Amino acid sequence: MDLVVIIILQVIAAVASLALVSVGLAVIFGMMRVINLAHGEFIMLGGYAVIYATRWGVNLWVAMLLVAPLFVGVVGIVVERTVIRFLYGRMIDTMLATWGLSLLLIGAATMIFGNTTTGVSAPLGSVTIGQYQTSLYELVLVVIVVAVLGGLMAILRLTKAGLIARATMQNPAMAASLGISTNTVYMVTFGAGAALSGLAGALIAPLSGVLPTMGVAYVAKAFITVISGGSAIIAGTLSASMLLGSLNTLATFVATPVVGEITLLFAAIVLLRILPQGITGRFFRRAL
Amino acid sequence: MTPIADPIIETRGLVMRFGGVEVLRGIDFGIAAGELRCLVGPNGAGKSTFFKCLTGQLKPSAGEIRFKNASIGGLPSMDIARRGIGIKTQVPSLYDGLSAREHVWLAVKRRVATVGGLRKEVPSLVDQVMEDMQITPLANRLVGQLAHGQRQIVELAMVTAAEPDLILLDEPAAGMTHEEVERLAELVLRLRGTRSLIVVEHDMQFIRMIARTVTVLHQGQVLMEDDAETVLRDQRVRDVYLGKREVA
Amino acid sequence: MTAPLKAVGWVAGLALSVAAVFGLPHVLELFTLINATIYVSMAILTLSLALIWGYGGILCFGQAAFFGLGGYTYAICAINFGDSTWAIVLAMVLPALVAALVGYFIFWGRIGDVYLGVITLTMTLIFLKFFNATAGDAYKIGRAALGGFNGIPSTPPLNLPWDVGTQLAPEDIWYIAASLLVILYAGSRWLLTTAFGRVVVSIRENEKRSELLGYDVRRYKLGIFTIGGAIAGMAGILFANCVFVSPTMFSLFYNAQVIIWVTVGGLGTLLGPIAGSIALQMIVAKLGTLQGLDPNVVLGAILIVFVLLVPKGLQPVLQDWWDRLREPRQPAMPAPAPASTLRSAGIERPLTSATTAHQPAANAASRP
Amino acid sequence: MDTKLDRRRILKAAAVGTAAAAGPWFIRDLHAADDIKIAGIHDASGGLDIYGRPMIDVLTLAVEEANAAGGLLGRQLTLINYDPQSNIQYYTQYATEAATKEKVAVVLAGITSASREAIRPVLKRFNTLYFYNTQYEGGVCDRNCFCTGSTPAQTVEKLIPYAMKKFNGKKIYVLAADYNYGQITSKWVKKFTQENGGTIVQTDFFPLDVTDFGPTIKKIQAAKPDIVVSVLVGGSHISFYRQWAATGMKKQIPMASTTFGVGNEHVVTNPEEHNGILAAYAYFQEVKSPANADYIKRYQKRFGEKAAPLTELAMMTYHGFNLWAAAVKKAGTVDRMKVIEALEGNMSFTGPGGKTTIDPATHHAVLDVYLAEAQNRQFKVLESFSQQKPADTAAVCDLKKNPNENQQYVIDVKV
Repeated sequence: MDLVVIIILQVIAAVASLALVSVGLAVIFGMMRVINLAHGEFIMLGGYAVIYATRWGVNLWVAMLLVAPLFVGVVGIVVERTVIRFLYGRMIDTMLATWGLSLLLIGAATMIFGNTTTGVSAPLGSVTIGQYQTSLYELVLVVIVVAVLGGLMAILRLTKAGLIARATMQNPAMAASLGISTNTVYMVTFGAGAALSGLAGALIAPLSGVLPTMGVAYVAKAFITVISGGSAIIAGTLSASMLLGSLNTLATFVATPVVGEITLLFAAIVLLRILPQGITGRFFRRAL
Repeated sequence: MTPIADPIIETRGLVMRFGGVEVLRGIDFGIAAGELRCLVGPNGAGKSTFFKCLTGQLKPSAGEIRFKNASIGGLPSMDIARRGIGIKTQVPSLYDGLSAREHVWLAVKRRVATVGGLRKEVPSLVDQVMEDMQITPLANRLVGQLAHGQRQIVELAMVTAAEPDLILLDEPAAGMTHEEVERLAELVLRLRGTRSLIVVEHDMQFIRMIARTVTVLHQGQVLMEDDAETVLRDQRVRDVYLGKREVA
Repeated sequence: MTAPLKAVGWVAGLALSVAAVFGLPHVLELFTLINATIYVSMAILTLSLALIWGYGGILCFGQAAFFGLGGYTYAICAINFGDSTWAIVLAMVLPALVAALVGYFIFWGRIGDVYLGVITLTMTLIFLKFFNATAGDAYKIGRAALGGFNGIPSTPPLNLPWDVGTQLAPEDIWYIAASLLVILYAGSRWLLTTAFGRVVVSIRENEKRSELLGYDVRRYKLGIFTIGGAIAGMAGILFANCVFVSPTMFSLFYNAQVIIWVTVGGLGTLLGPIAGSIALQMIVAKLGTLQGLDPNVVLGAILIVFVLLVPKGLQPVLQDWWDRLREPRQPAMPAPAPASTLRSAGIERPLTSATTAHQPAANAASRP
Repeated sequence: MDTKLDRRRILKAAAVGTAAAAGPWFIRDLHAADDIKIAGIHDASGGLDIYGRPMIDVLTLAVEEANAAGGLLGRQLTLINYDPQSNIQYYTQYATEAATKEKVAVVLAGITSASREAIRPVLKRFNTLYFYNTQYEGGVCDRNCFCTGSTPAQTVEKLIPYAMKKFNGKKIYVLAADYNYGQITSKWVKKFTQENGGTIVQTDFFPLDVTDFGPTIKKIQAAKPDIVVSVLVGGSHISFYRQWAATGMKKQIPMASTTFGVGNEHVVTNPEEHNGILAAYAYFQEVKSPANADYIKRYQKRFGEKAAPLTELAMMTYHGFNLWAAAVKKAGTVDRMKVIEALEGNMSFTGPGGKTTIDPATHHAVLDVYLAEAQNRQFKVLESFSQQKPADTAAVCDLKKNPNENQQYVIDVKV
């Protein structure tokens, strides 16, 4: 019985972490049709932001929830102003440019931080469930992910900024004719997506450590999750994370981590073959 | 509506829905072999959607499409094209990076592959079509560089070069100069008889030049079908058009 | 270009390549020659992507999968048969078969642009993860242990056909690799002039139109994709002969590199990507020798700069310059101020395939 | 084929075209014409640089010291350090370059087994002596190659019984990196566990890029072993130690490792994440001996107080170089066969890591092995075992009988 509970918790944690590492990419893809292949490096920068902020005496939670998203958000805005904005409507070109950016950031991080895994210890200790123990931090992480997705939903649905963003997303030309500066919307959206990636990196740092090349492990997974999810930002990310995350974890439990990974990848291929527009291309089409 | 004895193409109760919106609401339509039919109607009447259903670009939600006595509704575009339907789309659908001659070559090559024929005849057949359509001077120009009217002609040349039994022309005269429109009408009239044609057009002068029978679509349904002069004089048709746009 | 000039160009190109193939071994030291052979094998891989992406319009994020499969098939077969002759054949056939299968899955499923990218990327990642996990004893094919992360270090070199005793020296492998590159380049150029090649290009230009003409676009895409798989497999064989096979052949890095080379060389051209790949490999290797500068920084910067400033890639831009040099503008036009008008004049030129190739993807991706 | 290559090399013009000139990253001291050239190929960048940098530093210092002491056979040494950027492809390229262009007397190179297997055939083909100085899974049998690092029969054999006794446990759960080293070493762990009356509950293998150990930790909890043995490798796997401590499991189940510390894991993690982890190697920086204390002083003087901590990999590179130098002195030449014969005469060297002797039958080393416990970012040496023989490789390889052998045996561990 305990084992069932613990497996369910593990699955939830896996789904949450997959959603966490994907949501930044999903925001940028869903709103702007830009696939940001430097997403993994934004995660990496978030991780380093936490490491350095805590070294300089900032409280860990402040560093994770504030410093890292802000820092990476600013980086995102700079990237949007200097590179991305020249490439709107050229999806493949943006992918290539962000791929270049990804290599550039990996190289730069290696030169600055060195190619050594650094990290911070996970806070909060552990909790006991029957005969099992699990890290309390992992559970808190789930709560944070739920809060982030909920907050994102609330912003898009309830605020004026959200309305403007949704309008621009639906019909950029119309939004522009209504006096909305699509330029600004895109800039802010890219910054927000980057900030979410930074947040993801910050929250992952205590679990996986921080390394200049750490993004590579996440970008492919996030990319696959977002595309499998389809164009709806929150519903897409969530549904794809649930499907792929639970398959991955269950297969890992039953067999090995490699089987888990391969199961995830196969599931994505089959999914895209059946639903070429992703899950929300077919279901939950009205969702965000 | 007059039922046609031996229609080359015929639709019965054709319905096309997008989500909750019904764009085609049960269209019954047919033309005889060798006929030239004009299809008119205001924007949003469903003309282009109708063409897309006929050419397999859209899969109808309900209803039947029969072409040469076979049901073709929902077949892939490629199959329908091989059965003998050619289309010139509303926005010219061309290969901007290829020359005009290559366009015609692609069409002729496909026809030779379907119908059978000697491969080595292809180049001379291509030359002949270029000649017929009076676009030989454009042969080696990249189509992406041509003026709009020239592009329309190249597309028409390509479509006719495939020698389909039924040709669908979606606003062929749009963006053409007066001389070009006349030349176009001449070409269309030459095709009549050997080919069946359905032409969507707003240009009433052009319609007068070419058409006998005109079908009017309105809000996804056939509003009326009669000879050109009757239709153009009809008050309902005028209302329908004036509600949306001026009759050109 | 006029016909005689074109012929002169072909003859000159042929003479130059023959000179390079047979001359280099006499000028270069052995280690440089082996490096050159590696570059050539990667250039062949680049050629395969230049063909399917630049002319077929298929942006495959996993071209290295066929490269890796070719290498592995060669190594496994050569170890088991002892003779490399059939290993070579199989190492071309198997990647082609896998490409055909994947292509069938993709093209008959009507999966386009970015989704196609995801699926091909996922495919390589599966191979990467699989081959990385084959260190155990269970993973032995005949006498060949797959070796997991370590790969198969003892990949046997090529021997003369059906003559196991005569193993080829590095110089001989250079001759094979370099001539193969020349042959494959010429073969690809020829392929594009055939009816098949012209239809493939038409599909890249406007897939819907080709369908409306009655072409089964799926088959043509499958055809070019399969050919690309076979060429990538050949590159894998050569690479296995210069280095050895290991799962890194499937890695994101190799996939990324190939795409970068094609972009830099010029999408929709063949010579550009080949030259681009060789030049960039030399640059990166050179950079590896500099202390304190990470090669990734340079590679990344090159890619960004090219996408932003030279989106057409090197070959089309150089060709523009060359054309302009040879055929100065008509006198009716105001005298051009060379430097500043070059770029804008470049835009006036026909939409080259490099720019148009991007359009279907961009359109398909735009909102419905 | 060899003669053909030689002839070509002589015929070839010295001119190097600009094409494909992948030059090395040189650290050249002096170069007179009669210098003895030697090469090091270790990763100074990329994912493996954490292992490679101390090896490069140690080798550089060793050559500098040898030159300061008058060189070898009256000639100065020139060290060429190549950086293969953690890319296997460059290993073969640089090995070829060192052998054919620079014609070095010896190559000290390689970290992963993959890199060694990339280099070994190249150097064998071009008749260039090769030293591999890394702890590895054992089994290489090649007369041209000397392996001075420790192998499982030397370290795991001590580590497992010690851990079982110390932690008073019989049930062991093994986590291993999914490649040759992990696969083979985990077999040795099983063998020594069973020989000491224990059982292996489960062995899990992890690709080198896995960072999420959540499900595994839950599986371990369900299996309730007495001891966890880690054969995990590389930066990504460090996250296991963090996640293990974060779930509070570290306080409940003790751990021994065949790899912890070699990649400075004990410096990167926190004391609460690593205190008490057992490890056994042929060298720890904390080994107490006058030779070691003196060496560390020289090392830190040359590279600064904050120089990378010395690991077995680095120290065995030092021993490897000195073994070669001693053999050259004994042979009176750098000629490859004469040096090999000198090394096969039970050549030995006593240095900071204790005494290292070449075993002529296997070309592996008889070494002193130390058992230690991680303690506040350092290791506390608990016990030492002198002159351990490479029994694993010796079981499959006898170069005295079969001098023409050339392969890596996968040792068939009877379990």
